[in-house]
Amino acid sequence: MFKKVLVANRGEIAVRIIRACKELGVKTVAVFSEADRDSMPTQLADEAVCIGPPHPSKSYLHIPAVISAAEVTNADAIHPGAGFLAENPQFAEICGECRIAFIGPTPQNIETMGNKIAARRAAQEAGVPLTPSSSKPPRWRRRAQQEPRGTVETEEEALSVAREIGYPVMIKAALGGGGRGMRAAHNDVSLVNLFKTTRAEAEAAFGSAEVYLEKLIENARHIEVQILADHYGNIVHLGERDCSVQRKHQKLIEETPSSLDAKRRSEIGNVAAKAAKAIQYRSAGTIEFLVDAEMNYYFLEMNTRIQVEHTVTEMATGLDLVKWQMRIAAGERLDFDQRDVEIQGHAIECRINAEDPANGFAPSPGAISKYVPPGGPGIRIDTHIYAGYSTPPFYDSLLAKLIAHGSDRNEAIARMRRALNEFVIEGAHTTIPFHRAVMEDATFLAAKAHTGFLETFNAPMTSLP
Amino acid sequence: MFKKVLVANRGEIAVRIIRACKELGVKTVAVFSEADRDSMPTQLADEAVCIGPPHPSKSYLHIPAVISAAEVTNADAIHPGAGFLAENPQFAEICGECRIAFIGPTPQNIETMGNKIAARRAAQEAGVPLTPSSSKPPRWRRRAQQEPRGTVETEEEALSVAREIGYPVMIKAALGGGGRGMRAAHNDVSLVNLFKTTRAEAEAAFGSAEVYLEKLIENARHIEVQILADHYGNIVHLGERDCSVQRKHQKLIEETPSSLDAKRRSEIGNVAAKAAKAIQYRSAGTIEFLVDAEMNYYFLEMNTRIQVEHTVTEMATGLDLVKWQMRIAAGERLDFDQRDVEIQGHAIECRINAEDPANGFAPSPGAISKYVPPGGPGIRIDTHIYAGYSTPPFYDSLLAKLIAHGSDRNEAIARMRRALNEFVIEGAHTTIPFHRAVMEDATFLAAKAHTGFLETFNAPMTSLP
Amino acid sequence: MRRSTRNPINMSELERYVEFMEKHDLSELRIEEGRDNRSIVLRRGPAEVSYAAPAAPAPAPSNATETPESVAAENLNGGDLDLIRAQMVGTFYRSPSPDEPPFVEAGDNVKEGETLCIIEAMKLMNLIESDFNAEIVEVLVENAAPVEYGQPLFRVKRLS
Amino acid sequence: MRRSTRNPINMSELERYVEFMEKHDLSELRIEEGRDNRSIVLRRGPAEVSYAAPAAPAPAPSNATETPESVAAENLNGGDLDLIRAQMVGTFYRSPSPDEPPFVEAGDNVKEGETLCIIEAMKLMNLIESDFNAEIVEVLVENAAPVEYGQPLFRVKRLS
Repeated sequence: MFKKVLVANRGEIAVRIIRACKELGVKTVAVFSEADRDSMPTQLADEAVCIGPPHPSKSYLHIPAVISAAEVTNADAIHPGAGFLAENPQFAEICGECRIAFIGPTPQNIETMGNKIAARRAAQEAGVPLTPSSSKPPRWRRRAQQEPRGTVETEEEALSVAREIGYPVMIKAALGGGGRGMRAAHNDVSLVNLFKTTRAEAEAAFGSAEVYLEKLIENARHIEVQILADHYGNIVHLGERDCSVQRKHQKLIEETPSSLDAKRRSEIGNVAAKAAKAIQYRSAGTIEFLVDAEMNYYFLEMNTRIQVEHTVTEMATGLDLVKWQMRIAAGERLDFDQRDVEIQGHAIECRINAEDPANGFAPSPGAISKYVPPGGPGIRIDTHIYAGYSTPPFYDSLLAKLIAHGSDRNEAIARMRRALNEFVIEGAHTTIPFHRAVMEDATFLAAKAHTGFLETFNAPMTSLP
Repeated sequence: MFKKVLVANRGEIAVRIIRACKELGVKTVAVFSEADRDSMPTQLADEAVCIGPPHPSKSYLHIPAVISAAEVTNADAIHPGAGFLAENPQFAEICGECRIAFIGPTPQNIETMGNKIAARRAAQEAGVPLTPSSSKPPRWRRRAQQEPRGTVETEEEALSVAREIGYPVMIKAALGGGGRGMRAAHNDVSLVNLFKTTRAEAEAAFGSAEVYLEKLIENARHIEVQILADHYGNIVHLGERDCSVQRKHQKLIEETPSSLDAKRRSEIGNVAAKAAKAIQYRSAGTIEFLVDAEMNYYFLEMNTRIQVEHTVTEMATGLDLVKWQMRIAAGERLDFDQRDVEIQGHAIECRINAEDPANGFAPSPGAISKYVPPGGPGIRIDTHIYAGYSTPPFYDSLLAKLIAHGSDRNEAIARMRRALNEFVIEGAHTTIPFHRAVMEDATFLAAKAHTGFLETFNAPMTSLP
Repeated sequence: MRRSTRNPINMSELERYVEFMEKHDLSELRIEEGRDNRSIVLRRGPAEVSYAAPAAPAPAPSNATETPESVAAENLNGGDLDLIRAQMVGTFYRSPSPDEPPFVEAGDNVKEGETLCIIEAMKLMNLIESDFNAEIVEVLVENAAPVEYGQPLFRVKRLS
Repeated sequence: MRRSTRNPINMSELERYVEFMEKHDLSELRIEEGRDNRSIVLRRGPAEVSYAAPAAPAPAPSNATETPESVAAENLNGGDLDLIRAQMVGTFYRSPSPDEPPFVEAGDNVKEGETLCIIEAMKLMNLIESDFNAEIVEVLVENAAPVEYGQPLFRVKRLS
């Protein structure tokens, strides 16, 4: 095992990683921007190094600062957390060159899955069902007399693909991800309009104008499979999470298991493991699928990092995924196999963000004046906030993850409901009233929410306590 | 299920019960003394009724006030929690007469197990091993030519019994319990000295001078079995807890499972279930044993209520014991049997008391100025405190229960250690530094602590952070 | 009320406590005497201690609007008017039976020992009497309403 | 240091910010300008914001005793002396190589553009130069010690 891990992140995920290190007896180094000097990870870690000013590009995203901090503190490994440098293949590469272990997949894993077209091709080769798209067009391929490049470069090409795979279609940036760089077109006119815009945005945001077209699966659920793979070809899938409650492609509620039946659950798990194995994946990772009303599933993308919602899988399997990331990176073998994996009960996570749900989820940074977390059976909280903490305006709005586990979905929901009612955060607007409302919603309670759920969700959040 | 439950208790156990009620959709009534007007249970419950001044005898122990509060609020059940009226058979009886369900065992169950001599007799009849004692003397019985009464009334009788069963012996009040009303005698002289004192104390504290003698099992572990029994003769045991880390017979750390081997575990569980069945026990209950160095176990007593440490069993079994108490009291059947009970991993509880471990565990009531609880995987906290809460001096010193669950004992200890290091409570001295020290102690880490452990435990608690 | 003030609180005694608190800058002082069955709570400072409010619970089952500060220290308010509070949890009745008139109405003068109301607790009808001569200024609780310990029942003016 | 103060902070500008804060009763003002690569943080009020201290962590890997308040606003202190701070994380070297004398010693006068020290980061030796004429009053970091972003390196007196 490593002697000292540098945590190249902030907020609750940094706290989560420090906890895993402490439980393994590994020393920790927190790096922080000037805006996070007094943050919880900075205080919990054994050492803390200021790496730059508040703007992420000069601190948490600034590779030389992070690497130098590891060097001056003699850290022998870096955990990138989620976000910032977690899915940056250059960073993983540089860590390797500097002989610092990167706690995550290989640079090649990240590279392959970071390019959406390459990722789709890899998934396709592993036999994972894909949505009809410009990288796998049903008939256009034969007509074109050439290997499809996947990317679509002209309006004419785009129109041709869209007519083949059928509207509505998504125009997606090849290097996009996390819900950014994508537009839906419902007919020729909107396709022509959005095609240029999306390319321009992709160029600006991701440094490449490459886009591809994909059939939009309407009323789809977002279901993803957690994978854990070591250096020795051992790979397990740890059940699937339903993350369909999203707002503008940002997940708000995640749960495990999903409402897939046992046969589909096993099938999708095996398919995901096979895909990860095909690219010789190692570490924790997640393969995301869109699942239509008939429970057909289509590859969406792979996240080559620990995810915010890994917590629900931990609650249901009893496994500590962050510790396993570390063990795998340190060269240890998985000491269990697929038959040992048991999903116990049901777990739900609500993301408590500093956003005002009664006001279009507007960001609400500021000082937390009062903080009384819920507790008792089946409740887990991952947070970096406390009474007196001031949320800096430079970073994401996640304040806390509230996870409820129960013997079945009903008990998990009942626990989540009572925990949300106990939870007191004052000084900032939060998504707590939103979650309270969802926990009473008939569609959610019936486990029928799809990714369009929030577009029609209209609970009177302002009138809630 | 009940419509409205009155919670006849205070502090964390009242919060625990309110949480169970909320998860079952049952309305709650908190009762409170004037010292607890602003307490967390009072704020969480649907209704709250002041039942008297701070002194427990005029509020939480005052049966007419509690019953009247149930009547004026139309509560159809009362949960007594732990302590106060929980093991008062008259109170359970009066609830029945007032047609209010008592969420606990029958008055007869409480009565039988409340009298230690009657309890020993019941246990003996069910085949539970007993320590040699005045209620089960090995040879004296034959000589005495009469059924032993169990109680010892004269010095001569005491000396005779003590010589038969062998020193050291415990002199115990028949109506004592919870660690009170007991003295150890190591020879004839100390026996004669302590005999009168203990009788006088028993008379003063429990209203009866009845005492009995029992062989003192030295270096014993305190191991107890959790039982759940319904009205229909279904009974399960839910594993055993080791509660050997005690100070003056007050438990400070509890864990499950104990270090019993699988055979002994199953045996002690079956014996406990058989004893509970013999007295037609119903509800949650605990049979406590002393276990000697050779893992022989002897009946100690039965607690006819939910216990503080029920939480570790909940963590390891995934069952909600308080909800099961309610379901059983409402006439529901256990919907699982012994084969379904699975002990998963290991759970440890540390009692965080408002006491100063560096100063003889002196009580330390006062206002909590800062409160930052730990969180993350495997951590559960049951508490009624928050920043700004003022601990009244009238009641027990329990501030919070910190429970850590892991895949094995080592992981549970590692989690407990890091959680104790995260935990910030300012404004009162607490047992946190004590627990930090125990979690580093070689004897505890080797799972070799017996009930005398703390007598020789001498960690430098003051020097800890 | 006769039930509680066997050893009535002396104003000069309270003065001494307040002096003591001021001297030591105490924000709260509580005295609980089992022997005399009395309790005193004094608080200083700009406002109530601020507590967390984990939820918005329903209020106590009462229609009174005032929060009792200390049950036995009934004349702490210092003003002209005193409060007579419930010394037990139960159901408040203004008259001996439904078809009889109330024991007292606002405006009535009562003598020490005169019955003011009944509180029913565990099927027992407890007659509540006045400890002093008083004019009833206001009846604060509806007939047949539940009352909690310490809840104000009557606003009265003490008569010598 | 040349690396950061391309657009040095002007005292009258700071005066304006403080006036603005006073006018609107702000307790904190942060300005972050990507273009000029500078940031300003101003706080008003009796003391630092009070934070929870979940543990007693080891201090940052540094032997400096002062906590930087804002890296670019080096002359905020207002007194005679200024601090020159590290603009990057790395290892601080006082001389170009182990067997050569330090670039500067306390008491030395340096000219704008003169090298003060080296900070090694990712195997690169970054020469750190002075942005102004100054007298070195104190060298705050030991040779070969790690420094974090914003850590004071030299206490200097600005010379015109």
